[in-house]
Amino acid sequence: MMMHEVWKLLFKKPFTNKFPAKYAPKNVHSYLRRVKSGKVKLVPPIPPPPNFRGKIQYDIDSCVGCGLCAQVCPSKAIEIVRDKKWIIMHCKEGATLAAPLKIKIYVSRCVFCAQCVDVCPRKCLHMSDEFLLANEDKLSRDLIIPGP
Amino acid sequence: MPTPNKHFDKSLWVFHVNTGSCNGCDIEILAALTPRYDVERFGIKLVGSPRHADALLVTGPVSRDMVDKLKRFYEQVPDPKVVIVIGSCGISGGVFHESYDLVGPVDRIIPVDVYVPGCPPRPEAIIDGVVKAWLKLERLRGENK
Amino acid sequence: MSENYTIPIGPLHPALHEPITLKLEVSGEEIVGVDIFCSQVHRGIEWIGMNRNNAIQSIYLAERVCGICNISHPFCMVDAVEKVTNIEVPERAQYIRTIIAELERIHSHLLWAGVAAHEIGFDTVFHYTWALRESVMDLVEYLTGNRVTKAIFMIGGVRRDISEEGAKKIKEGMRFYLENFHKIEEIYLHDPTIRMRTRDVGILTKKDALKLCAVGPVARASGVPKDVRQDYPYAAYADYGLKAITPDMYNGEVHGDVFDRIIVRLLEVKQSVDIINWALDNMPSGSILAEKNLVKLKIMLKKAEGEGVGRVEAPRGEDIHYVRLKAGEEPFLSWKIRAPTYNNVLPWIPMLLGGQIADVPIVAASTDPCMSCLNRVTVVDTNKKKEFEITKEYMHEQSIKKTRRLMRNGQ
Amino acid sequence: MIWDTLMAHSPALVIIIPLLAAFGTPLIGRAGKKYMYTWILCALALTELMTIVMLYHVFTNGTAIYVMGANPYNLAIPPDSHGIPVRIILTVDAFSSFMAFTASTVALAGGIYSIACEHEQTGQEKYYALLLLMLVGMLGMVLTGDLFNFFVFLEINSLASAALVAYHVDKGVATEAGFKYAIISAIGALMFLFAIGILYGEYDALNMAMIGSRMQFTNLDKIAMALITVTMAMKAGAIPMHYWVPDGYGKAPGAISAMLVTASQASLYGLFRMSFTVFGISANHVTLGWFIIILGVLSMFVGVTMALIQHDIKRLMAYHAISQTGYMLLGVGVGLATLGTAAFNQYGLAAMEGGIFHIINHAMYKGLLFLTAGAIIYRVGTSDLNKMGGLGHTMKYTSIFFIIGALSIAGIPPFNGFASKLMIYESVYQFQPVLSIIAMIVSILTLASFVKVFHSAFMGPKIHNVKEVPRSMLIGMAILTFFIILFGLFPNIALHYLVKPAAEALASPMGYLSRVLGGGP
Amino acid sequence: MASDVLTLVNIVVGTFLVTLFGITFGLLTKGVDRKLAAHMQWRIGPPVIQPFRDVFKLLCKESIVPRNAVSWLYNMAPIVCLASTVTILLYIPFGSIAPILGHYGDVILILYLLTIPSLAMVTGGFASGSPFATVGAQREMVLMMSYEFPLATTVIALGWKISTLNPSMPVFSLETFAQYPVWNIMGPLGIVGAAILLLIMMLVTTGEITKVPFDIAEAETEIAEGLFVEYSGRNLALFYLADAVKTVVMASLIVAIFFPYNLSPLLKDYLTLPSFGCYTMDFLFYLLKLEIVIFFAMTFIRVSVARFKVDQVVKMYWGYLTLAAIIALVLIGLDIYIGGV
Amino acid sequence: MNVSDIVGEIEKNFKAEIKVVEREYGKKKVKQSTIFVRIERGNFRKFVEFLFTLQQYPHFSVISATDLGGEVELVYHFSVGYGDFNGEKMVSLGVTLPKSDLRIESITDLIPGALISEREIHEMVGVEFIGLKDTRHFFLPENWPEGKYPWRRDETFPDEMLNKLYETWREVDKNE
Ligand code: SF4
Ligand code: SF4
Ligand code: SF4
Ligand code: SF4
Ligand code: SF4
Ligand code: SF4
Ligand code: SF4
Ligand code: SF4
Repeated sequence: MMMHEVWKLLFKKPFTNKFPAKYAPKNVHSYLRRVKSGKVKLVPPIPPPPNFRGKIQYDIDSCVGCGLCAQVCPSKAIEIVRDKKWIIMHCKEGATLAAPLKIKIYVSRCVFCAQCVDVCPRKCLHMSDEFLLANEDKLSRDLIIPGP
Repeated sequence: MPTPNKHFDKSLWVFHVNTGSCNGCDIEILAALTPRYDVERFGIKLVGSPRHADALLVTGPVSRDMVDKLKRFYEQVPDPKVVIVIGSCGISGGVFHESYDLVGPVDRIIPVDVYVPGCPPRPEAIIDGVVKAWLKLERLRGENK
Repeated sequence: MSENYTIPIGPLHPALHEPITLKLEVSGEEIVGVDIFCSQVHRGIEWIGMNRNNAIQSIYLAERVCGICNISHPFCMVDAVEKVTNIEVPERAQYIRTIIAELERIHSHLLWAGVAAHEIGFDTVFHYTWALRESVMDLVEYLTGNRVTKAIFMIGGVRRDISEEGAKKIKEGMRFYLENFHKIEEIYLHDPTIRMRTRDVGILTKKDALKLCAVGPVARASGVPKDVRQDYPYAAYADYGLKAITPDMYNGEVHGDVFDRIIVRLLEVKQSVDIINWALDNMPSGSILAEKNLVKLKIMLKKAEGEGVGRVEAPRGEDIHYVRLKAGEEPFLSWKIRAPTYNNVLPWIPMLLGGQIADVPIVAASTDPCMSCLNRVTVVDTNKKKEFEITKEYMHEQSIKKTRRLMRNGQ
Repeated sequence: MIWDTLMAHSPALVIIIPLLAAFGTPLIGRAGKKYMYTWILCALALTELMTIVMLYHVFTNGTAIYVMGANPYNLAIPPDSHGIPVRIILTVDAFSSFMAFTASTVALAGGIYSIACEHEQTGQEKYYALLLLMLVGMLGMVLTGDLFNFFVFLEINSLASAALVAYHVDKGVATEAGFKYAIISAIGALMFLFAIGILYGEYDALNMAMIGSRMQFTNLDKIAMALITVTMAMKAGAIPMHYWVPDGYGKAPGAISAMLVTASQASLYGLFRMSFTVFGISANHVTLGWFIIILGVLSMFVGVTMALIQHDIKRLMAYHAISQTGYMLLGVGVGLATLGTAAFNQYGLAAMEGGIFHIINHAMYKGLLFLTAGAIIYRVGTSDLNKMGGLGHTMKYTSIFFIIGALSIAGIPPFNGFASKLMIYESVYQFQPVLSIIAMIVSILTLASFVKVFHSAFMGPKIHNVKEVPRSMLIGMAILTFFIILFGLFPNIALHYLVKPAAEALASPMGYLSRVLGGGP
Repeated sequence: MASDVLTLVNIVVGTFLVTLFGITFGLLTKGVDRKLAAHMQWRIGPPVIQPFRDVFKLLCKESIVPRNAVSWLYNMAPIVCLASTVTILLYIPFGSIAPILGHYGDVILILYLLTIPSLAMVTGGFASGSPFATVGAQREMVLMMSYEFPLATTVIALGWKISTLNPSMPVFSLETFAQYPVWNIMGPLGIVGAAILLLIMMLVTTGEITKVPFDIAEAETEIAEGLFVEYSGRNLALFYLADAVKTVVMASLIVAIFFPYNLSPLLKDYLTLPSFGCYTMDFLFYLLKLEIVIFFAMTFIRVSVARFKVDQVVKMYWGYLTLAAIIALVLIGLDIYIGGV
Repeated sequence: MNVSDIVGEIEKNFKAEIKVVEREYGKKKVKQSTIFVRIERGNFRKFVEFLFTLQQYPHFSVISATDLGGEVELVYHFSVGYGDFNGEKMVSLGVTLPKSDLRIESITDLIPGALISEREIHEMVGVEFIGLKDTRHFFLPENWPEGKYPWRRDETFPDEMLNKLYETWREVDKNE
């Protein structure tokens, strides 16, 4: 039974998706360089569906620092920080210099639940399609949002 | 530590250690072996003994019971070796960020080369982790011109 | 050199789930005592839940009790919390929950089948089964945004709707499985080797199943028609009117052995396909979430007081969560999770007692626990008063002898 | 000149040297152990040397006759004897000298080995004296041309052996084993004597050649033949007359076990000699041949299966000795069964060569194995395999010797066991393919059994904290190993100088007869 | 004297070339096998040169000697294993190229030589001091013993037939097999017998090179479990190479015994080739035959069945195959008898 | 047997605080019910035995424990009446134990399947089960300190063992 099936499979096209290339290139650095210059093309991964939950995106400007996202995040991936840019605030007491509250997301702690996205009143968080996040450093710039 | 030669990258034999993960990452590792992703294309194969391994794939937030075992596995892998941590909980605890029976994350116990965030990462992301490991190895050998 | 081997095999297999320690007492070949431990993967999830700031976070924690049953746990928890807070779940949400749960069952049973094939060294079947499984993974990913952790549950409903297009995709997927079902059936139920290794191995009698409170396919394979979806219907199962599957539906007899467990699981795959098709056809329209504003939901949860029990039929059996809330406090006052494997571990004792060491791997695998459950089996040899660990290798060795005996008897 | 004399007298010297040495040992022993060791070693070495000289003599000049006390020494039939050979006649053909070489080599190795192995035992003078006597017995058996002398030497050998088996008197079982051996030998001797009586009564002669030439093959002769065959087969340890073997080999000191192997082979020599030379001319070869073949196959198979279930290292090896004897019987048996037909030249002779080659090979590797077993017991103090383990960590050389011995007995190239077995396989199949197949299977079973021993004794965790055995034991083992490798890599040397002449000599009884009865030199 | 030196030089150079060929082609074969197996599992699989990479990688890795191991044996085993495997290759003809040591040995020698690599593996397993390895080693022993009977019968039966045709030939020499191809000399009954024997040899090959379903000693998820569990680095590489060469050896043996045909004699009439060309052509043809044999004896079998357990293996060999071998022997015996009349 | 019958039976036999929670599911609004019973410790065993009169083998799921400050409440989750569509009723049996006397009878002799659950509660909360022979750890490592109970909300909680995994890298973060 299996013999028959196996025989058929031998002549069938493999089910494999050839991401990122069929075989490992000789030198990955030069391969990537060639990819960049457009000489070779990477085979894309199986396309993530719409609404895929990938790396989070943050629109720092529309964030009001309400901290709701940090409250619901199940993995303590979000920290509330003071923005590095000081702004002048106009309040009842007059103008003061203040560092507004913003957030910082550690992607390597995130479990991609998108709860923060749902909760954000300003809709300034999004899940992107990006999921190739491997890194040698868990605190690399790529894995902290917003970048420094 | 003996230096890895250029064939080392293209023939990574991996050994998988579960240190108390939720299985999510583990089944994705397994899935990466199956026809759809087939990491054997890159010479990667899963081996049953740490002595044969070149890379340790570690998942999970390291429970108290597993600390010593993890260390032992690490020592059993002959040099040169690579450690890839898969999944957020192995990187930082993830959802299990605070507990009385967890001693992780993994890099507190053994040195780690590549982190693959995701909960769980897609099999492709695991492949990407391998690519990052290649890049690192090439850099170590000075082949990144 | 005597025949005692100490083979420590750590949790080293890719198909590992929760590790459990088994202590078998053997006299020569025969198992005369079994003892079980479990500490490798204890993460203290319940405690974490009781000390989180709110119930919404705990959904994601529940999801990570297990990567394979990761719909059942949040389903169960959310159900319990809804009972406490008296939130009405919209009908559409109930149907969506059902569909997702059944998709999970398909993926989980196929995963198990593949691992079981791998267990008997049939790697081609393993690859083949998992390749077929990719299709349901794609559906899950399409519906929820991730292949494994679905993160679709929310107290009071679900977070994502199934669109028209989505429904079409699911239907296509289901057609795919119906078409391929006979292949799987052919491989698993008609292969002589598989049959030889599993028939009359690891028998659990109906009485023992009841006494030890076995659940899920293990109980059903022993002829106990017990299925939470039938006995204590929840979500859309209340409308569907499900009938629990027992092996006598397939061939009119119940042995309670490993082979029966294979039958039950395979038939359930087919049943799941039916349920999904039915649910899609009968899906009511309407909202999918009782309370869309999470902030309001949080406030509601903070005010709620009381206790609730959620029960869900996970692929491996009954899953049950007990939740207790106290007004004015966001974290759970109390939370108890009981995963199915928890109850299916004790039945190993009658399955293994009087059996041979050789049967351990396949018996354990047949309850579909997490294979690392077997990670260290300590054998106490009562004759030699010497403790040594047995491992799969040794057990494979033993299983050989057993197979030989079976083959002899079989002719 | 001296050389010629030496050569001419070598047959006598071969026997006389150890005999004198044996009687001298107790005397020298009083002077001190060191002197005694030197004395013994010199004696053994000289004997070995003389056998080599004799070998050369026979190889160049053909069958040698030596009449003790006669003048000229090589006058077999003195003019005054009416054509009947009298006196003690040594008839040394290629087969005899081949056997003598085997025996003295193993004895030399055993002697050297014993120095360290037994040096804590009491009564060593007796031990060595007996050891030398045992050697004398074996040499005498293979060199003599006279039935009665054969009997006498057989007795000398048996008595010395029995005493040596029981040498470790502190172990009661050893005494019992010795006793058993003595009884078996006595019964055998009686039967043999009876057979001699029959033959003497009928042909009025004791000289083998004489009897052979006069052989009528009457019913009485048949009885004599049966008696002799059974006795010899029993002494050689063939199934189903093997009962004494496991105990005898198993309980004796290591070196003695090794020598018992050659002693058995001396009996085997007797069997072949009788079958070919004495009865061979007129008997029905095919029946006799088949009888021996069946004996061989049975020994081969039963021996190895019994060995597989043993837990005592020396008993296990003893069963292998039985099994290996089967190969010799098989080879020579096929030769005998085809003797005189065209098939003989086609493959029968080759089979015989294989069988005979196997004799010396077996003596070497089984000797070596018994010595290694002795070494293990020497260090560990037990012969129970279940109580051993991990010796490979420290006893490196012993384990190498063991591996070589084990591979050789299992017939794995490039060791000598393979060389002779190959000859048997490749000739016997033409006689009956199934026999070859069985022989091949037995050899694999042998391997399995030795792998088990290897695993139990040498592998695994260190259980005993032991050192390597003393050097003299290693030297003893090394001597045998040398021959194993030599004959394994260059079988042609052995074949050309030792085996072929021996096989041809055995296969042509007429040559033997005419040489003795021809009278003159 | 001069000719002696020449022979010696010949042998040395030949050994070197054969070793080189054995290893290269062995690894290539392994690559092809993995590739095809992967395709049969619906995957792409590793590139054909993957085994080379594996070996080079292993060579750069540390060779750990476990504390419990008997180190001298542990380190010696892989060397003996590879060396003995290569040695066997010296006795086997490649196409029309005569074997280097052909005059010094024959099939029976090869059969016995074949046990040495296994023995080396067993020894290495025992020497590693790991219970895993011990179990593996014991299984390997069992395996080795089980296929002995069918193997012995095959060789003896074929030799027997040839010897009845031409008693003066060295019947067990592979060159004789080449001169009297099995299929040409057999009557109809004999052909059936020989076909059975061929099948037996195929299955024995699968076992000899320990592939599924007979890979009990080192279950497939690896070269990993069992025997080699403690081995790493260079030692493991040597075993890996030995395995590769052994594949070539076994397949070559089948080719030499059952398919000793060459192309050049057939084509001689149609085109004239320099002798060098003939050799090359036959050699290439031989490689082709080799690959086909390996595909059926190893790749195809290993993907389409489940791994047997030790007892099933034993039953297979001692039961079914032994029976088949006896039947074949009887058939050939009848053939000889009929032919003789 | 429907819910009201069961409740009636219980009321007849025991002095108990009973609460029935019902919930509707699906378009058909199928009702599913849980009976919460609070009972004195003294009556506990009798109640379990009573369940056996409802069905030969009542299904036992798990014990949950809640630290209420001064006392610990155990809730035993049973269900009876499996096999038919919507035939099953859940009975959750609550017993309150003062922390000064954390003892209750074991039910492993009646329902062997409760073994793991009792052992778990024993190691996590520190309740002593009278008649439970096997009191070794099941989920916690063997070398777990005596008298520390992770599920308690008082001083017996092993604070010193608590690990904040996410904190381990804060320091590194600072260097950035
Ligand atoms: S003061 Fe500014 S920052 Fe604060 S809440 Fe108002 S607008 Fe936002
Ligand atoms: S996606 Fe989830 S885990 Fe990630 S930052 Fe948002 S809430 Fe936290
Ligand atoms: S002082 Fe601060 S809080 Fe107050 S009004 Fe100004 S900015 Fe707002
Ligand atoms: S919830 Fe949205 S607005 Fe509020 S802090 Fe987070 S990102 Fe900013
Ligand atoms: S956005 Fe909403 S929740 Fe946030 S501060 Fe304003 S009112 Fe409050
Ligand atoms: S990272 Fe997420 S999916 Fe992976 S093991 Fe951890 S919790 Fe599970
Ligand atoms: S039983 Fe279910 S919940 Fe438990 S580990 Fe296995 S799959 Fe996960
Ligand atoms: S025995 Fe266990 S570890 Fe080995 S392959 Fe099977 S499931 Fe995996």
